[in-house]
Amino acid sequence: MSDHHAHYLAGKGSTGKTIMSWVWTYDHKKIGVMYLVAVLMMFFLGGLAALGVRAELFEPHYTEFVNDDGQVVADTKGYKGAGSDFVVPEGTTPEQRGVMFPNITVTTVETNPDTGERTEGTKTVTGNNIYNRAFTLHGTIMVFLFIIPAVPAALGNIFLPIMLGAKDVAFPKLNLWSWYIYLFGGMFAIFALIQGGVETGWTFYTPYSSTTEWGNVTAMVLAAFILGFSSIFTGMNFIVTVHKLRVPGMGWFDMPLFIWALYATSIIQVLATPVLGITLLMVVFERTFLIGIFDPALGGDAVLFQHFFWFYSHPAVYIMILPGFGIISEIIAVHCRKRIFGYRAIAFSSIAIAAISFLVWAHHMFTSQSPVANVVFSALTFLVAIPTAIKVFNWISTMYKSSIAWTTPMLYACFFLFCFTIGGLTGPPLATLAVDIHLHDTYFVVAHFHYVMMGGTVLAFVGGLHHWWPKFTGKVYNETWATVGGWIVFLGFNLTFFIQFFLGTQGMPRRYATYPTDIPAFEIMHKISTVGSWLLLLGFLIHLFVFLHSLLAGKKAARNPWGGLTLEWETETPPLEHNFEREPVMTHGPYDYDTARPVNADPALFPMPTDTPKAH
Amino acid sequence: MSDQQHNQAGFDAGPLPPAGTRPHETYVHGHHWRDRWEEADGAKLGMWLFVCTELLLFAGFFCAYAAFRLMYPDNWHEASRYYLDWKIGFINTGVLLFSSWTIVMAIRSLQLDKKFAAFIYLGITNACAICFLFLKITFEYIPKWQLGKLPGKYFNYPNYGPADPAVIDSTTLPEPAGPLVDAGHAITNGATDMVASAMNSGVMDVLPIAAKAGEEAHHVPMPHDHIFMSVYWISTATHGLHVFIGVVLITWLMFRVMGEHYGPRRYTMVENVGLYWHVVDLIWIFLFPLLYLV
Amino acid sequence: MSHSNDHHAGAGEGHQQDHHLHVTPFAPMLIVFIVLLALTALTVYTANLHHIDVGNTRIEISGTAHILIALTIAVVKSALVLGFFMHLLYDKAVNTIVLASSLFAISLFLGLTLMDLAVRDSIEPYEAGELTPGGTKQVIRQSILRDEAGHGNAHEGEDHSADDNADDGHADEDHATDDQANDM
Amino acid sequence: MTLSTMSSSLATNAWDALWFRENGSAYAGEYNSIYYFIFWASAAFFVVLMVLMVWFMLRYKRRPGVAAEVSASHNTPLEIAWSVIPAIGFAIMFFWGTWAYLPKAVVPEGAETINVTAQQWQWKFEYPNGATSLQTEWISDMEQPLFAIPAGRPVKFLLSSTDVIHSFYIPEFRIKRDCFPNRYTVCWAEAKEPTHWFDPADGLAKPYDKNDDGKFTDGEQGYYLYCAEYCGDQHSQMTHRIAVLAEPDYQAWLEKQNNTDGVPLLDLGAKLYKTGGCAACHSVQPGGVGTGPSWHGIWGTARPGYQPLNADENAGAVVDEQYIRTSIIEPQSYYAPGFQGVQMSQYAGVFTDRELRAIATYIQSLSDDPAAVEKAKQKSDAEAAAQAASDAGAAEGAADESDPEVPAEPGA
Repeated sequence: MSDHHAHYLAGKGSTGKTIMSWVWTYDHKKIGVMYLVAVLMMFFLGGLAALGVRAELFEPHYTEFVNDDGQVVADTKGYKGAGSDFVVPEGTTPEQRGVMFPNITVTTVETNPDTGERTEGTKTVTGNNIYNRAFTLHGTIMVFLFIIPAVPAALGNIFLPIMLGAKDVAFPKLNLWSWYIYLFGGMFAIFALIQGGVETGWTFYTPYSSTTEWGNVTAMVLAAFILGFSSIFTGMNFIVTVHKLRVPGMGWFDMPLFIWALYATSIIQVLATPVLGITLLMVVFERTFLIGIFDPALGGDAVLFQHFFWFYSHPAVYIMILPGFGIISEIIAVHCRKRIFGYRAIAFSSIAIAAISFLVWAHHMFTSQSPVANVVFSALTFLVAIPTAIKVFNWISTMYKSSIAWTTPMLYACFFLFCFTIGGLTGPPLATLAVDIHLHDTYFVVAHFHYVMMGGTVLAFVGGLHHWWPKFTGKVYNETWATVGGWIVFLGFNLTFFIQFFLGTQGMPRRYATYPTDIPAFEIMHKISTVGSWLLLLGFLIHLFVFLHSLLAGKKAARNPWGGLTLEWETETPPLEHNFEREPVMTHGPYDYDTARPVNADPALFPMPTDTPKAH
Repeated sequence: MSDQQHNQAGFDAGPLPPAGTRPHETYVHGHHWRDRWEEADGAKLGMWLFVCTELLLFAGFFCAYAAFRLMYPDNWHEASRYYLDWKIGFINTGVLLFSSWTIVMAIRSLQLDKKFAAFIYLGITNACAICFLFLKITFEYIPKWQLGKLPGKYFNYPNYGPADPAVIDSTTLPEPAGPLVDAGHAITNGATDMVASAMNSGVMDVLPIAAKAGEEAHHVPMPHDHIFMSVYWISTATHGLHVFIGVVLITWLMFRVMGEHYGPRRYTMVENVGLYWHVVDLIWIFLFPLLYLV
Repeated sequence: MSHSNDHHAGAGEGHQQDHHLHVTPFAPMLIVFIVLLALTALTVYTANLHHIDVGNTRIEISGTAHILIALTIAVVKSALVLGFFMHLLYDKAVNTIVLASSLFAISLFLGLTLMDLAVRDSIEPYEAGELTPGGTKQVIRQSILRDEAGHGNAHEGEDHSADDNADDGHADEDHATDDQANDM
Repeated sequence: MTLSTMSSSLATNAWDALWFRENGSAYAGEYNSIYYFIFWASAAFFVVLMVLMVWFMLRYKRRPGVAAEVSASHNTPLEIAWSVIPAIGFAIMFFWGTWAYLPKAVVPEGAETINVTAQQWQWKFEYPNGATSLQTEWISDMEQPLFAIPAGRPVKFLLSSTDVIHSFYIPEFRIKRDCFPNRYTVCWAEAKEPTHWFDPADGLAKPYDKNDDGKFTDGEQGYYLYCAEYCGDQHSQMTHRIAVLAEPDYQAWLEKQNNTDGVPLLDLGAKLYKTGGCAACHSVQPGGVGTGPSWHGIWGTARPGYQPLNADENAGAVVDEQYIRTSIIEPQSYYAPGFQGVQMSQYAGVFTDRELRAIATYIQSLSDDPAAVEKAKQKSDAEAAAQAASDAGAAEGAADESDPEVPAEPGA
């Protein structure tokens, strides 16, 4: 047994030993930190792909090749072949054309209309499929490598056991396995995406994905399959931890709401992910053995694939957003220093969302399945809106008559409420059959899910990162610059995505590399959106530098900078190797701000309602 | 034991049992668990969650099966009848059920501290698992492979031919060309074409088909037989893979049992492998009638 | 069930954990195993049974009935395995809840997916005969092969497709186009 | 588009651009009402919530030494109220949306049926009289077929696909339906007003000038048909124009498209190249690269190839009429160097005999060998002459037969 009184980040004597203490660690915090670093890297990688996507859409024209005289000699549509002026060297194989950046040097031919004389030059062909790969890269990385593990596997891993007063998760070795599976699957995915690329979109719809010759679809699908195991193991671990390792005296309704949210998330992870696994495995079989189950050309059924896929991937949406709900519950309670309004309603709505999430998947298929099934799924879809609405009302009610600290996490909680409410409220038009028929697979959907996923989960994640940053790194970050970064992210986000709702109502379909030039609204809106994406980049870079600065030059953080009452604030900063010096004793609930004061809190800084006169 | 004691001692392994006892008696539970029974309970709960994931994984196969059964009911009934031999499946069901029972008995033996009996029971379980795989591969997979009863595109429609030579002449059915291995997509799937042509020309409706291979006697090939075989192959192969993993796990358990790592106070791992093994059995309980019988 | 093997338990643990060790009973497990075997045999028997004679009445067993019978027996068998072999009857309820939630998810998955497939043609009927549910390339194949197969049995084939094609005109035009294309 | 025109159109169209596109179909207005109901209800909700949030943020900002007031940690009537009220709103949305949608899922009796075939990356309409569109139009910088539909009566689109899933989407009609290979799906629309008129002079459907009725925004000439389901490389180029024609114009246009007999083989081949889906993959430029090989200069060349069903025959083939016909109907029969494993859609049953010959003739005319080009022209002319003769003979018996001397439509 190692020294229990050392911080978990403390070195182990020599550099080699310290490195090994990370590589072979069973400590949930170290595993969480490794996850955190990985998902942040993935976030920036996926973000770069998104910037590329936005850049391509800045204007509708194809990339043009201009010769020295400024004349357009060719454009990328020539890649298609129709009216092409490209000459591809003899013997260019589909494999060569199937790499991420094809780098096919072609001869461009310009014919002088008067003399018929041909002049030749050389250019490198790019085309739509670069764009297609970029949005697939963005989608797969953001979904499988960033947003699904972001909150549960990173922040959840670090804080779930501490908030329960446990020394570790139930199965520390499995936790490490889960991390290495993630690492392996992630590297596999990056390999597939860079070396050859994938251009099926992250949804891998058959028969396109099962028949396309382009890129490394098989490898990418296998990578997603592997990543699924990581997710399942994390979920299993959390469920058992919550059931078995709560500190004595902590009942189910004494758990912080973050734990409730993670618990609900874990249920979905365990119950839905295996179906994704088998679906992807069948796509691999489809590609290798031509089993024909999902391929209509072989007698199979393409809609069946969509059912299989969305049975996982819709609940996966709640894997992404539920932990975000949990973080917001924590931030609002702590920074408003207020007992959360309707604790049980929030807790139960998490579980309700988890259960209902299994009922609604086919609203992704309103244009592909039978109209009768559409009606059923439309009705079921509205069900999930109710618990979600309840949560928003509860959070805003918690702010009533509270004592709100204007901190970066609280700022992010407000941003979350703003953006997620928009994301939530644009759900009903998509659940309403008559309207969805028009909006399905347009930019309205793109905007909607970015408002939920990015305006919801990512803002909550960044907010949570600021909230817990002092605790798990032991360093203070620069509040001013974090606030500046937050505002830029918020503005950039809304600039990028709000306009896309109107692109969608105007009928701009998703996943288009270009768009008709004669609809002026398209171009203007795309331009605004692209400018917004640059602002987003700036905002996130500011956050990155704030965090790096904090790590390198930040002051040592206090034990309980915000005055939280949950158990993670009672341990050292950063936490000890086994979290607590001695097993914590539950003396108050997680949100008893009107009756309890944090351990060692200064009464002047932490007045109780009982010892101050009425505020107004 | 009060909480106070826990706060002081609970963060370490607790008092160690006397030295010199057998490994399972000196077993120390994980430091983060209250005691080893909690740990065992937790491990079992974790195993049940894993069992759930296994069930949902196979639910994918069952869903595919049910979907196509719904779409092509007669086709699937016929295909099940004529491509699969229920006798092998039946024997294998018995073998798996028996192995399920023996692994239960292995746990019982450990609980009663009968190391050798547990070892024997595990050995029998393992033998059954290997027997299952042997029967499956020797009497199902290999013959099917040879006859071209392969999944999807590689499915070779049986060597059908009408009894009356006059008819076969007039319909000029192409000769079966062996497993279709032409590259590319199956839009020009010759085998399906042949069946389509045969059905279309009315041969199928009128004549009993004399099969050259005895297994398919009197079978009328149908256009979606290859999908049935796809589901058969992928579901039984995935199940077989689980059986194989079971063999590895049980072999490992046998070594551990010989090393006295398990006993009345510690048998969670055996119990969990047992759960896994029962799930393998459970899946087969459904696969067998669905694929082989109905 | 009592036992006496816990004397080596660590301090403070022994008496508290007695109830944890439930020694698997011998006789029930053996009986369950035999019942399982018997049920397997019953499945095979019923699957090969196509009718039952009750007195002079012959009750035919349909394909659906076969599936229902086989699945019912399989459910009984799996309940036995779960309850006895997998110890659910002796364990804490939480394991049963975990199993039940997975069965809930499975039932939704199968139920709603099959619901869609089953009602697929309720509003949007297939162009009968041209395509089968799920579909294969039969239209084109059949028309090609009809020609290739010569005209010996052609009328039968046409009857076959004509039955299916009863509903609309342009479908036949499609076929006509195919035929033209292949007459070259 | 320059910045100045952009900013001017931004000013004039900004408000319009925030809402649904023009109502092109009979039921589009009803769908709009539902959307606007949801939109304004949501907007009101959102504003109330955000005002509360901002007010709380300002009003209850932390003051040193002042604790939060004790207030209720839950309030059952309030919580029930805010669960039930949204639920009622959602119920209204659901019922209204479903009641509007379900009738639109059933095609009305007597609708004009147009077979729509989607393929990578082109749409194809087959009209009841067997015609396909021969009129093309430049969209962005690509030549695409234009499809006409009649105004004022329901049109049923019978959708299918030859390769992967596509989605048939016309924003102005508020219709969207996925197209699957080997399956039919349907959707229908009733276009309200014509967007185009038929010019008998050159036989083309032409857009109304926007000044005529002010219906179109800048540069728009009718409705777009999009593919809304990602289908591969050129997904975004599966954008074709839909022309809504008044009934007489539609009939005249249709007749024009159907009458390919009068079109010389060479012109027909060139048209089919654009409208039949060939252009999606094959270039006609020297060495042009596409998913498939360029057609330029392949006539008469030897191609290594194989036939899967007779694997022994590996002798290869010479590109001639037979080769081309086989390659269209059974694309996997042969391969061109560098294109092994590329999957071409199957075109069996798509083209008539004459159309296949037209394509072969067109390919022949793309040969590098002047003799072959000349031969193609001769073949085309000879066929046209023969047809003219036979039509003339037929015309004696049938006075209403169309003029055999009709030249190829302009725009080929």
